[in-house]
Amino acid sequence: MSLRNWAAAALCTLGLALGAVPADAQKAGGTFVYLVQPEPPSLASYLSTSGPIGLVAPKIYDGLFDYDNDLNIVPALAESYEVSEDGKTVTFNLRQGVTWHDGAPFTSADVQFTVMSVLKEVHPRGPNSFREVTSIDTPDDHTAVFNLANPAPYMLRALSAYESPMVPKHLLEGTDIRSSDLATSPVGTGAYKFVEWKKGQYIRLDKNENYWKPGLPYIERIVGRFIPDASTRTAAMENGEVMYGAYGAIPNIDAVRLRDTDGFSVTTDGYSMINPMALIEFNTTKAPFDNSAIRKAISLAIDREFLIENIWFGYGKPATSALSTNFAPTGLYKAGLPNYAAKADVAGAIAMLDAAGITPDANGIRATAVLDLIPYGEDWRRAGEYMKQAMSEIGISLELRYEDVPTWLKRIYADYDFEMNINYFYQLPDPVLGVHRHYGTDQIRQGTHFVNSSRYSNPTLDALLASGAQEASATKRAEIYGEVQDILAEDMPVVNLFEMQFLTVYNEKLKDHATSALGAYGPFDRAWLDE
Amino acid sequence: MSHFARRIRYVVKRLLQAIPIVLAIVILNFLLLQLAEGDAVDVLAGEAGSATPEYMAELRAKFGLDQPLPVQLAVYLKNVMFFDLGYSFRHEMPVSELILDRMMPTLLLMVATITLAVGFGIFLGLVAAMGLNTWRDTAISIFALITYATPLFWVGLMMIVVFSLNLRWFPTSGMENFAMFYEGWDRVWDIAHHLVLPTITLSLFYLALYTRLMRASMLEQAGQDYVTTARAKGVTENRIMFVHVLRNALLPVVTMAGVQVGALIGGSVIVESVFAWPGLGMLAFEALFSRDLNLLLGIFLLSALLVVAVNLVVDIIYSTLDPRIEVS
Amino acid sequence: MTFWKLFARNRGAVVGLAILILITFMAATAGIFFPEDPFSLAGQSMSPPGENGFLLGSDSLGRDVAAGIAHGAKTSLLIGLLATLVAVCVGIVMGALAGYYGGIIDDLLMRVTEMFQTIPSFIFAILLVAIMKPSIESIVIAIAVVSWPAVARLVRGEFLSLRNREFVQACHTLGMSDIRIMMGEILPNCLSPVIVIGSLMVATAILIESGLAFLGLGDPNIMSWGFQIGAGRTLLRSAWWVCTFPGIAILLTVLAINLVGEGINDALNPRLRERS
Amino acid sequence: MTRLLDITDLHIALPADSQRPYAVQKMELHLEANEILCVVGESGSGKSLTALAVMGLLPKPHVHIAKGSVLFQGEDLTKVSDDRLRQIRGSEISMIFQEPMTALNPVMTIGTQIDEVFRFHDKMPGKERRRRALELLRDVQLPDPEQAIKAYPHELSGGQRQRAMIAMALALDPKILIADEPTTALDVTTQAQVLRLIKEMQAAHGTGVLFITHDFGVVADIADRVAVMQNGLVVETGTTDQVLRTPQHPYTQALIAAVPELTPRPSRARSPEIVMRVNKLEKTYRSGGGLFGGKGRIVHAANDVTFDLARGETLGIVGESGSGKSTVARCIVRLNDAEAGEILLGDTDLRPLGRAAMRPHRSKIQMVFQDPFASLNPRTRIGKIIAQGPIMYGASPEDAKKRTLDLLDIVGLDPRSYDRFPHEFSGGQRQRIGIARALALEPDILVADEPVSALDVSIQAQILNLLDEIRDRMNLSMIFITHDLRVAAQVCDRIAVMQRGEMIEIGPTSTLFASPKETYTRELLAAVPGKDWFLKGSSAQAPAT
Repeated sequence: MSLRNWAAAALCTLGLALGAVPADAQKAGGTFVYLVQPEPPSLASYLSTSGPIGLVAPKIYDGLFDYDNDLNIVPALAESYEVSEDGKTVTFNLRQGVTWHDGAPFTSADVQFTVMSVLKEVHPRGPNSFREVTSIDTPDDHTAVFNLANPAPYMLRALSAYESPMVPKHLLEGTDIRSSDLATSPVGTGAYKFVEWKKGQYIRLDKNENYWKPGLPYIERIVGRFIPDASTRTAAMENGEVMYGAYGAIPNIDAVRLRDTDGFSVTTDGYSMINPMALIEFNTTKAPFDNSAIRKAISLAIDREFLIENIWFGYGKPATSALSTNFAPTGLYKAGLPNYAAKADVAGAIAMLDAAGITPDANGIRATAVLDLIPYGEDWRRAGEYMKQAMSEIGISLELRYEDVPTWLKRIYADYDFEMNINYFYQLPDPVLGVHRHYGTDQIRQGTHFVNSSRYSNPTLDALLASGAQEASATKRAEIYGEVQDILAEDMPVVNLFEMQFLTVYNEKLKDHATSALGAYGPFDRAWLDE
Repeated sequence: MSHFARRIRYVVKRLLQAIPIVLAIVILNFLLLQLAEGDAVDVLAGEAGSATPEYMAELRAKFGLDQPLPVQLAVYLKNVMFFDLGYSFRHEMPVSELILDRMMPTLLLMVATITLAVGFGIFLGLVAAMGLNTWRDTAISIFALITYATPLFWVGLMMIVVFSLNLRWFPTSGMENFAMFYEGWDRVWDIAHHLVLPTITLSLFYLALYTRLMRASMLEQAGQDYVTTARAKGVTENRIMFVHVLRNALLPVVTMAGVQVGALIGGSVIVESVFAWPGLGMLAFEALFSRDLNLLLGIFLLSALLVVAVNLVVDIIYSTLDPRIEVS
Repeated sequence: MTFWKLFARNRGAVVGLAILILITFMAATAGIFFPEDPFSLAGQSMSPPGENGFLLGSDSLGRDVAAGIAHGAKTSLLIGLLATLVAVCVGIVMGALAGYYGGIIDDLLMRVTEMFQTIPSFIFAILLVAIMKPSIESIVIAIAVVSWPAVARLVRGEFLSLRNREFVQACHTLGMSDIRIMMGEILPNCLSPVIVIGSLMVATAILIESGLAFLGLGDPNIMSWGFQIGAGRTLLRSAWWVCTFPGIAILLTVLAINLVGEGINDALNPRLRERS
Repeated sequence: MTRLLDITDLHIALPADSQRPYAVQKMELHLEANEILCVVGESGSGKSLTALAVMGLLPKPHVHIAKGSVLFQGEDLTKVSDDRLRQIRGSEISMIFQEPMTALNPVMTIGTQIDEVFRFHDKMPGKERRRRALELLRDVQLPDPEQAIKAYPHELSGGQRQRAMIAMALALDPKILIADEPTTALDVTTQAQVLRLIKEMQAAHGTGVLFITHDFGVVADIADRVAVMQNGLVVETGTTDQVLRTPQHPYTQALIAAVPELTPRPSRARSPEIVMRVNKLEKTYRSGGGLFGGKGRIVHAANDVTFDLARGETLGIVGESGSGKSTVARCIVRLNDAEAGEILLGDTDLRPLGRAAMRPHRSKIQMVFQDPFASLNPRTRIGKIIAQGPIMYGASPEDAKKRTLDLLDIVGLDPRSYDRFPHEFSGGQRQRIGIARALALEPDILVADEPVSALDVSIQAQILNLLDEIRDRMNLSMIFITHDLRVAAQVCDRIAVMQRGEMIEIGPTSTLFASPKETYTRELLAAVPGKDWFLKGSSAQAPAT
């Protein structure tokens, strides 16, 4: 399918989506209370991709697009778009009559400003998503023309309200964007207007009466509550005090219990844009993990199913490649790679170590190392404890280290003072956005978080990644990424553990909340309460 | 000098005396926090997902974290002198605003807890002392010990399970009903309703202390000579217990209550966490883990002042209870 | 009457001592009854008590809760004892100097003590552990740092009252050195309240350790009751046994130590006032 | 006619693990209206428990009446109900105690505490109660009753407190007043006033007074009849004259013999060798104040104190509490630092010496303390207590032990005491240990601070004799601090009288007693209890030695 055709198909979907009229059953009104965990530092989604910001900000800001659960583009602020033949020009036709919450009109100047001055400058992933954008022309108020240096098909996947929120030029221009008041009192074009943020308690949003989707939203008021303790969050859910919790707000063990309770449901929908992968990073510059054999042996010795079953209570899929199986529909995922065991292959791992000359000493210990644990929750500690036991089977003696967030970040990404680190990464809807940062030599950026801290560097791989980023042909891309996955399975700079499945637990009175690929990071404009 | 003027002078003197302590606390914690790895910028950048070293350097400059340590400290102290607690790095709000916001819930929980623990503790201690070595005494002692020895969070979670989920008497958490946003008296009632479980949980821990203290104090006072005198005067046993002994026995309890206040601000982290109570403890906890230096120092400073103030109040109460103590 | 006779008069204290001996025995013999590493994944996960060969059940990774309690007893008691020891030593030195010399030294040391009492103690403990990174040592230090002021105040009070006692003055008239008077003459006479407060501090230290672990500040490499509770707390609703049994272990220990402390109190000094 | 109070065959049982089964045994005692019966005895004789038994205030259940009856106007108090007892207490029988500070509730005003007596016995309006309370306070000669009624106990002096107690006890005009050592805690001049007050009130109301005391001087001053108790038994009863003049029981005889004479000891020649000179000694105490505080109150504890001490002599320093006599003693042994003046030991001025410089001189001046219970470290063995001094000054452990055993012998203790702990000894024995400790360093000067005031009278005599003996044997000079002129008369060659930090008069004992120059000295002498009786009785009675 050529790019143009693909765009046409997308346009067709746009039309369908627009034609959808709310059914009669939907009821308007009510207050919807949901869990926001932890309390966000700000609501500046244009500055930070922090998870809790994502839970709130997309309800206030809109993106150019939204995406349905199959990752199809759904029009939002952009009614339609066209991609030029050479793929270097993308034209967006903007919706008319949209106003900001303060009453000012939304125009193409806002789009231009947002992408060029905000997202490309201060957004953590913006410089990557929009790196090919050289300028944006605004022939009229409702047309924005993106001029690209090279084709960037992945860019069209990064235009959601969560990933690239459109922000008001008239409130930001001329100010220091990083310390603007907009961070704590946001003004968007979205379905809900910001009303109040009571630190330590809640954020309150009220219905935007002038929302550009006629008749929407149904819900009168949205309140995001902060409850620090996991068990209490579950209790609040059971008690009906909150109706919705995503991104592990309700621990899996409780989610499993609630799944079987009347009135509550659990879904794994709404995370396809995120595509999270649990993994272990190694310091590949230092013994013992400078040897790929030991890394592969570790990958073999891990019982991925045990991890999923006992720590994440059945939610997750054993990793079989450096890419998630979620890339299978686009053909990028390659199956059948070696060195990814679902069940532990201890004998294989030991054989590999023996072959590499990593032999046990008198106490049966082949290597010792410190395993750092990502300080983002108890599950990761359990995983660490499991790793310690599992590794002792193959003669690797681990000591666990659990530090707080700033200490851990500094150790892993600034000081490189680690040997082995449990972590998880979002692979996002395209490998260029979420996977490249892990393996590219250009991604060895000391002091920058969540990039290539393994310091793995392979020129062959770098070349493949570079061509993969620009390749327009799906089949060619699949070939390129197949090769990438072969190399990574052989070198194993990072041991991918399993594809995580985040859970959303909700009260069944809440309807139509999972209409977007973004799930909890979505706008919630069509959600309603059946009370 | 009039009695009132003497009191004022005393209060001023005590506040002056507190200044070096409060400053020392600030400096100590400032230096301690410098030992911690990473800073607020690391956390902010880490949360944001990704940030360039240049951006992080820029942020550090903005927060003044690039200055040499003594300069940072001097600037902070200078600001404190002018009652300026600075800006929270993380919340991008003045620290004083953040703290004041959390002050009410903290005080609410603190006062309710102390009142309940002290009041109930005095009552139980009294009952135990009056029925010395009877089953009542034993039962109260065991009850007090068990409430003390049960880990707080366990009590908290059990309270939620029993009283919120099973009996549906109280909400699980929070300070208000966020679906309703009550106003006026309805709001007061709503907050009181939310206050019940955290208060009971927290005061159960302190209850033991006051019960035992009160019991011991009652027993000690009951053996004093003035009790014999009162008996020799033909005063009834009830009056001896409730008027003569009780008042003297309260003195150590009051002292202890004063000492406890300091512990209570920090000790409520667990309860605040379990019940999502928006208090200073949780704020401090989060500030620590986000290396929000200004905010954390501000909380320490304010809670120190709070302790000083409470101790002052306790001293004044003490002096009205015990005429031997001169407030001067 | 001997100490033991006096102690034995308090029936609760005897029960407490029995429990404490049992727990100590459990800690000492953990390696014999549970030779496996308590972290080892011993079998079926989330087994209720009595099933699949787990006396007290297993946790989400299939670790034996009973083995954890037995091995954890060692850690919890160790943390309690060490933290108390450190706190008592520091408290004695500070309190003795302040109470004995009085004047400016007293003023200075008491201001320092007051300072530590003014800082919200639990938050301060969290801060110290966070800065020093969670490990047994840092937990011990943190607990000791927040506990010593109580000892210092107590010792100071005792020294203040004892330093003017005639037997101390007699030592002065003999020309005895200050150190010798403090350590040899006064200290032995104020040890009984210190022992009482110390015994209670062991209990408090164990509680603080569990509180820290609840907040995720335990040593991840060493089995302790706090660790078990921290690891089991989210399971409370689904597998109550995982954190309830360690909780009961803590409750029993703290209870026993308190009872013993009261017994010691009664035996050493029947009219000792409660202090802290 | 029934007697006011008739105690027959009274047995008071002690707890099972006590030294003796009964605190009081086979007691037969009666009290008539309008008489003062003194119950005399040493500590542990059971006299105070007798008083409590009459009041029904025994610390039950540990101590209880095992047998016998206490008839109050024919009504057996051991059998009546608690309610009836409560009615009687305070209205028919009332009581005053030894230590008025602890016997009064510290957090209640005097007025409230007096008021309680009315409230719980009589129905009368508040105004009337207040009027009566004021009247009472006037009766007991409290200055400014209006103020006193609002005062808290700590705001009154010791004597005033005891007057308030008396007012309270007499509020409802009781038939019996029980006074348990009511003047023991008071200064001698105050004691005389309070005794006079009790006597006057008793006479005015015709009250029967059961007066408990250990002091024969007080007995002589106040009693109509006397009962002597020893180890729970009443060994002798009779009129004051009978008992004091012709004691029948050997114990009574011994007790009376042990009462120190007010007659000064025969004067001895004063050695020309002056071992110590104290010149213009100054010491002030500051109360209050502090880092930020204003100026506190200043008390002159020693003001321009000057005296000298010859070899072999005993200098008594006499005064009431707060006179500064102890301060002077403590400055001399350098337990306190005087601010100005000289303390010349030979040619060395000890006053400005630092700790290190003082050390070589320490052994020259040693001290014996007042409280035999507080002056010995309860956790140190006797041997070590005595020997540690010599060891510190370089004696070998063997020599020190030998010397300790010698000293134990000198002070009259068994050598086996060496390995024992202080609590195994009685008060008198402990005081002997204290003396041995002081002597271990072979001092030139012994400072004894009230060494006998905590002891029973018979023990007192023994210790005084021991001190005398040692002084002669070792050719010591002694500074003897006491509040009791009778004791001072016994042991001192010269006496200095102190008042409010000043040494107002100093001279040979006999001169001072015969012709006191200062009014205060005369007042002190006049206030000695039983003075008249013992002075006139001294001719009839052989000296105690």
